[in-house]
Amino acid sequence: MTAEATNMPAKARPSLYAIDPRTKRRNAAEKRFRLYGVAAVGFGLLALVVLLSSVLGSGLGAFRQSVLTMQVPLDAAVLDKEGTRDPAAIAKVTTIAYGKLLQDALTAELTEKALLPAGMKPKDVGGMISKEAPAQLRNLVLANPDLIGTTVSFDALANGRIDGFFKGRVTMESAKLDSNVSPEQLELAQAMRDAGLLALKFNPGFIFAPDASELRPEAAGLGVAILGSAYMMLIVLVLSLPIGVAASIYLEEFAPKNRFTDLIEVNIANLAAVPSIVFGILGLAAFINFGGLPQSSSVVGGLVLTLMTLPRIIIPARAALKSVPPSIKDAALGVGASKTQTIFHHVLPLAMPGILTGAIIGLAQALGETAPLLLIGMVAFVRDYPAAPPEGFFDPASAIPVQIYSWTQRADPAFTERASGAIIVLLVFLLVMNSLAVVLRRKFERRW
Amino acid sequence: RDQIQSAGSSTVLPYATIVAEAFGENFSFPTPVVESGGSGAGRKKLCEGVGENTIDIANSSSRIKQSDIDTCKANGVNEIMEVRFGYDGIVFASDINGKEFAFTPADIYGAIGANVAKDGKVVANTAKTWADVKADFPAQDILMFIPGTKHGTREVFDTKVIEAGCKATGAYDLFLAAAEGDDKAKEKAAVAQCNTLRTDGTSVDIDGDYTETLSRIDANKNAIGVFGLSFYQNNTDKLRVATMDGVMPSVETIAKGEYPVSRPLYFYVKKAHIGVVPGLQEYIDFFVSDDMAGPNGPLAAYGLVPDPELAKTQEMVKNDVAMGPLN
Amino acid sequence: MNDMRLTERAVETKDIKIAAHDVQVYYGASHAIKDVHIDILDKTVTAFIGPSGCGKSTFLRCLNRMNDTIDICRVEGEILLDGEDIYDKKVDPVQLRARVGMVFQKPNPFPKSIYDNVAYGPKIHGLVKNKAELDAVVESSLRKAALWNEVKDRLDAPGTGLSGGQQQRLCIARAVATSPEVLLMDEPCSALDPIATAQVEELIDELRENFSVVIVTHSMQQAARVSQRTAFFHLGNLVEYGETGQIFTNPKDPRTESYITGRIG
Amino acid sequence: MNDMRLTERAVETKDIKIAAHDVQVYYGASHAIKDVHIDILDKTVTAFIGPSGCGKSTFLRCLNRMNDTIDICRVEGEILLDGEDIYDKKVDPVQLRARVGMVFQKPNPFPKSIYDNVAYGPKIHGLVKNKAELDAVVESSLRKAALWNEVKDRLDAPGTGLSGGQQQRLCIARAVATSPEVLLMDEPCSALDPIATAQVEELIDELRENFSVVIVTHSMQQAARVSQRTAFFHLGNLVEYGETGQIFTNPKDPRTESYITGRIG
Amino acid sequence: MSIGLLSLIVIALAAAGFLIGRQLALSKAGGDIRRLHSLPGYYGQTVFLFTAVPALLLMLLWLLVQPLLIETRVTSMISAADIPDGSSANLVMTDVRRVAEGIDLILARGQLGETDIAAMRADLADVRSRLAEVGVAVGTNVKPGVFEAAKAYRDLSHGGHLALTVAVLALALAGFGYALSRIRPEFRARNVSEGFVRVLLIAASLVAILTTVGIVLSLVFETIHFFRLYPASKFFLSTTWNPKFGGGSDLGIWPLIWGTLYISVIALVVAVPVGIFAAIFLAEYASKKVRAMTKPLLEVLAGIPTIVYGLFALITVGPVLRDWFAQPLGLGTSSSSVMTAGLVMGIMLIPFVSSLSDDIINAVPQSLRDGSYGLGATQSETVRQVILPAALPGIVGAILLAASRAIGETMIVVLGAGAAAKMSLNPFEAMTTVTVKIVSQLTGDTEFASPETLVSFALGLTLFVFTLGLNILALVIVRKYREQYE
Ligand SMILES: Nc1ncnc2c1ncn2[C@@H]1O[C@H](COP(=O)(O)OP(=O)(O)OP(=O)(O)O)[C@@H](O)[C@H]1O
Ligand SMILES: Nc1ncnc2c1ncn2[C@@H]1O[C@H](COP(=O)(O)OP(=O)(O)OP(=O)(O)O)[C@@H](O)[C@H]1O
Ligand SMILES: [Mg+2]
Ligand SMILES: [Mg+2]
Repeated sequence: MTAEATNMPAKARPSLYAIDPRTKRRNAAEKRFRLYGVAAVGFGLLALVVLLSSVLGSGLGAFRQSVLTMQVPLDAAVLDKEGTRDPAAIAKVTTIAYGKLLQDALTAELTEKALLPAGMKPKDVGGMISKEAPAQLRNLVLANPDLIGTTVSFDALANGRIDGFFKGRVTMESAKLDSNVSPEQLELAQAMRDAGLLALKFNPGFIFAPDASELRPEAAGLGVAILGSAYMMLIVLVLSLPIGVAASIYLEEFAPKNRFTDLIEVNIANLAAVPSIVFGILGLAAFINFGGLPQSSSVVGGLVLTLMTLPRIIIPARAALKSVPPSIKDAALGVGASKTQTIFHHVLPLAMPGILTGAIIGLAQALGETAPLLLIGMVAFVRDYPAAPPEGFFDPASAIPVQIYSWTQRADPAFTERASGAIIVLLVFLLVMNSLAVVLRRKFERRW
Repeated sequence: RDQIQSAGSSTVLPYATIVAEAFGENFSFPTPVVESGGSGAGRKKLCEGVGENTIDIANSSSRIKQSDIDTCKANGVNEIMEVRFGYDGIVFASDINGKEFAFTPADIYGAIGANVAKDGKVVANTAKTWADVKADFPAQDILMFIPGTKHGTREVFDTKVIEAGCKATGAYDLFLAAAEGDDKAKEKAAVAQCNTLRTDGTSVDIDGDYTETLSRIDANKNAIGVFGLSFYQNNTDKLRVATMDGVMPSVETIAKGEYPVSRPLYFYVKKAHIGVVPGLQEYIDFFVSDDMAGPNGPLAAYGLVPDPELAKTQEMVKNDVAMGPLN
Repeated sequence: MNDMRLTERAVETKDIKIAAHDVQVYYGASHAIKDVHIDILDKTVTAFIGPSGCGKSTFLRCLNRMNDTIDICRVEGEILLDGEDIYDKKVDPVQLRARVGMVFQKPNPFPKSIYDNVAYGPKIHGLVKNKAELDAVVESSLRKAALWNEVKDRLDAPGTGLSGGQQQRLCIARAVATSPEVLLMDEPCSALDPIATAQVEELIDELRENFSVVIVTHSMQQAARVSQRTAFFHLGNLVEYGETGQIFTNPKDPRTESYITGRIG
Repeated sequence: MNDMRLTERAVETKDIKIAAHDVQVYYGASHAIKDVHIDILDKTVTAFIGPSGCGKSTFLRCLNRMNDTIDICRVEGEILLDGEDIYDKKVDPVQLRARVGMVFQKPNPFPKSIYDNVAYGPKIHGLVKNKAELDAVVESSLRKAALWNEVKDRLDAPGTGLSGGQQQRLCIARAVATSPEVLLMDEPCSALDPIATAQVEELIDELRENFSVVIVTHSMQQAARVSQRTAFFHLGNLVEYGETGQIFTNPKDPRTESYITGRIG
Repeated sequence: MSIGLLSLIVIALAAAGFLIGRQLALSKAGGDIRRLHSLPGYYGQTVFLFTAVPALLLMLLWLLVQPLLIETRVTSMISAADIPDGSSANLVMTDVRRVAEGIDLILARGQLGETDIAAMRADLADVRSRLAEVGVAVGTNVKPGVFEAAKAYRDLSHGGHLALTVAVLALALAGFGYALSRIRPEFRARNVSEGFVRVLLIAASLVAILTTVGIVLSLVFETIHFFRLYPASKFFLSTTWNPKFGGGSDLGIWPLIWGTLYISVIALVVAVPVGIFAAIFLAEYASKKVRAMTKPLLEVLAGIPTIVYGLFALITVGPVLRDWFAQPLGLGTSSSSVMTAGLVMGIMLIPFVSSLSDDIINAVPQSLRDGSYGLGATQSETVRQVILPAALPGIVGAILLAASRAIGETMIVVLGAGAAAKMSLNPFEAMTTVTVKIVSQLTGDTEFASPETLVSFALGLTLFVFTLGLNILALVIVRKYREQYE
């Protein structure tokens, strides 16, 4: 034994201040390693900044909209020919007639203010007003038939191209080539803006209004989609988190380790790799055709997304449960806690950060998912708001990602801006959803 | 269920939404729900059966197929109404700053057909630039974004452009001569040969939609893309359209039948649901009314080529005439 | 050393609290405990001694079925607590562990406050009616474990922030708080200074009045001081078991003798 | 006990290996080490004794800057190793820790094989040229820690599957394998049986020929047996520091005396 | 009583049961908890569970079965004459339900009484307009048969509903009474309630099994259908993927599998190192503040809709890669490529790896770090040699999850990699994945019963089996590694 002591490599005693070459190398490696970490985080953040700035850059415009303010004489001769003020009769007047009314009103007003350029046809003037405006005016009148015969001050959305002009999307040059707008119209719009008849205003309709058709991008909003997404997320959250955590607790803590549980384990891992659209196929077959639930409804969407999210919650939750040191379990079992108590009192709180991370990521994905909704009829044009829950779960609804998806496919470039705006809304939605989880996660985090 | 539900082609989708929106505004019925998801899926959904949780209308950018009708029958959907409400024009366009092109089908085939006729022989297509195809074209690299095979547009592109071009260049006859079997098999083989396109990256299938094609043209300025007329009309400031056989594509030229590449658009109504789903009859009447689908209606304004025989369709819809067997 | 205390103790006849017959423990293929027969008496302190790695902890963990938590561990044979087989299907290990408490070799406080560490057992077993009683239990347990004075001002501090010896005493307090019938202590004083050790030994002596205590220790002196019976393990075998006095003064097995006489600690 | 060994040792004049001046350690607001001055000699075994929670581990951890890893821990004062301030900005704690090794109070083997546990240090410090040398270092380290015989057949088994005492010896072997100049051992024998303890003490004695060893222990006997100098801590203060013989036979401070005389372990 | 109210009553009863059970247990033990087998709360829980669960289960079952029973009863009442041509009994039932609903509404408005309704005859009264008044639209005039059926439907459902209410309440009360009667101090309440929790946990993990069964079932029939139309040998062996609109397609799966693997591998090559390094940085190096900020920020990457990534790939990354790498290297001129899609997908996957691994790394006990630092290891050595191995099982899980996402992604591939199915080694060529083709073939304009559409199902099923194989492989490898250390 003593002989071996002399075998110890006798070392010279270098100064602590002078770092020896090997340590220098190791420190360099350390620095590099750390740098890789910084670079990795930096890369991620950079990507985030690039993506977000492109989204913000093209999407913020959606929250402001050009609005024309005009005086509209509600001509009784047009709106109520018989003069009976019978709602049924008034309802017979279609939006086409209202459109004409608006066009005439604007032309008259512009003529009066001497803004109308010579040679501009009333049709071109009418073309500057959104096609949504007649419907709004009609609803106004139907709600209050007494207005007929009076002149009302009416805020109408401007046509998407006019709006685009003030947001820089449409220019005089592009208007020359554009078959949907003319430079004269743009000049007129500028003149109107100078005269205070037209203004860029915050646009609540973008958040609250329902989708609109291709002809009126300026009126398209996210109201139905936000409700639909909220309903679905409610279902997903309420179902997938408890079920996912319960399943992972069973698999990690209770299940006997045998072939069958191996099967479940592989199976769950595999479910995570199933393309989301296949869950749509499943949803169509199981919930709509077999279960008889209604098409396009948020309940089916929520259920499908729940199934899709489950494995994505179970896998991280299991990893988190596994990482709790056994000594903690021993300690609890040793004072006579039951297994269930041990898990719920000690293991679960310690595993909570990992579980919440899984939930954050799983729900983020569910919130942004479109493909499975394709097959269950939620990728749709829905204009009526779903009712309040629980009945509303069964009404047709859209979802924010669906709205983004369909807006990016539309021909009018104004929808690109709206799609980016919708992405902003989606991200805000996501941040609101996540922030709670993030706060909770920080509360549970500790080292031992 | 109170609202009408329809599903199907994404080409028909914009028209259907425009009508649905107007319908919802002017009638006391709820706004119909219009799903996209493809003509095939739409027709499949239509044929799933009758009842509340099946759809009422399938939008389709191509005519229904016998197999769909069979499925329908098997599931108890015996009567469907076929409604053709207009035409969709298909145009070729490049970036707004790109060169001007005046195509014929033969040029397109000569550019992206896998095998072309050269001096009476079939040779592999090696053209690199458009100048290789036709001398008076600019020497710009050939790059075409064509609709993917999932799209109905591709069918039209294949028959009206590629096959036409194949025949025009004489390649078809050479293929036919080289093919074996009886006449029918020969023809089939020749057509298949015509439809075989280059895979070296000169022709790129687009499985997405026209916005994707537009973005790709944005990223590849010297590419030529295939678009729907309505899409082009909304983006005239970004795209420079090419003529085909010397004709400029427009609603008028297509309606007159001068511009060769177009296709009819349909929707199919489940007759059993008429009278059951509130507003269904009103909706289809409204859809084909002159206010909507007529030459001055919003659909035409958006780019639909109105059906010259619209009056006939209106009559048919009014009387709920179910479609006969496919011819 | 005051070995005299050995003689003081009258060896009364006591009931058998735990009877182990023919116990075999395997870790996977390795045979860690071989054929152990032992009767642990009620109201008695039993010491397990033996070289490191001989299977003391393993056997101790059998007595309250803590080995159930190790996947690869397999226990054979019969262990009776008050005449009832603890490995019987009908037995609820939870109830068993409430009756047979344990202090582990490595201190393992919960990552919670000191108070919550001690209060946990009484809470889940419903030993207290209200907060005041709980406070009292926590205080008395911490006092018994000789930790009260050091932590009374920081009961809300995390148990993991204590020094090694403090953690060990915290774990003792935690085990004592549930007042088990049998207390298994795996080297409870290994990180304790002599004074704290004396206090814990005092506690053990006190517990003996009502309960059984099984203590694993490497200190022969400690075994001699606190235990009435001693079991000597060697390579997984129970070599010798008997009156502490007899084991230390007159061992029957040569292995015991050589272990005892090599005594140093 | 063979306290005679105390007298055997001639107290030579030795270099100061570590000099600590005015060291203060705070955990958040609590003042754990107060004003400690101590000179630790080269080629000497220094024992730290004192009641549990008095700050022995804390001070020990200052000596190789292990306290850096505890967020709330703050160290003030000056600690010189061979005359160089280890808390200097220029000092790389990594290099420091390679020279000042440590065995922790709670055995903490890596979740790796036994072999890899021991080979870890030599590998990262590049102390060996090839596998054969590494094998030799691993074997000799395990032998020194008196673990070789028990584990030689299962060097590939995970270190976490060992018994408590085996884990402790594994950690000792791991620390020895890097052959540090100063070895800090926090209760290295707490979970060891007397024979293993003797072997570790022998190892310490052997190490003393070339290096310094600082050992925290609760066993007065052990301190007396292995150390040449002893420091007594109390409530964060270094109460007394001197020749081991003097401290045990003739303590100057009444606190030391009362601690020593209350000796039991 | 509405279903909601009924469930509320049951739950309220159960809640009361909880309190009473608790109290009862306490009082039976003479107020001394120590004499109880379990904590008093557990006794309360058993009462709660026995009251609520059977009753609610019965209600659920009843609600599922009752409509079926009533439907068959009422359907049998509808004569063939009431079913219009081309319609079906199913559709008529829709009308029946709507009319029944309308009758309820009319009654609710108090316009008519029950007796009026019973006396009302569809052929006499204008039922349609009456219904329209209460806002129920019916497509055509209501036929007498339908109206009678509707009345019967109403009666039956009301009767059924009443019976349901009675049965559910009775069961709840019975459970309530039974559970209370069982309360004795020695009653093992905790075991009962924990057993129940265990059943819940098992049920939760069975959801995953059921999902799989559902997926396989929903794919398998159409897949068989597909193989009837298209030879399986060509599907599995051919190396060309070239669907045609009018039939005569080549549908070999290999180019798609190749593309899937290639793109996924590139995505993982980006995401795994970046993710793991980010995780290490966050867990080991970053200050608390930085970590608290950065981690959620990175997680936003997982929440950005994939269409944004797709456009980013198409408009920004694709051209850059083409102009700076592909063209100078002579590797092609395509702006959409495997590389583009893989790179951008990798970015999306970063948080999958980083956040999940960060949690696992953070859970590695501090004592292991101390052990390593104490030996003079640098932080990076500690991380690489001690912490990563200890955290490995969790990290592998995170990577598998990321890989799964990569395989299942659509939008980024469509826009980034194009739609061309090719088998090439050149990473700067356009390729595509199985998932993309599933989506595009399924949502195309081709007829549904054609192989071109049905191939989606075969692709889905094949991919399912394929990933199953990969997962089993991963499990085996992980097990092998883990055996060494556990
Ligand atoms: N991480 C920590 N956070 C807060 N306080 C701590 C921490 N570690 C130790 N302390 C406190 O500092 C004091 C000194 O602890 P230290 O671990 O140095 O004691 P010790 O002398 O080693 O005791 P023992 O012999 O029990 O191991 C104790 O009061 C302890 O509670
Ligand atoms: N979890 C385990 N897996 C495999 N082998 C184990 C495990 N725990 C202990 N062993 C082995 O079983 C034997 C007995 O271990 P045990 O922990 O019972 O020893 P001990 O007598 O308590 O020793 P010590 O005094 O060192 O704590 C040892 O050889 C040990 O290596
Ligand atoms: Mg032990
Ligand atoms: Mg200590």
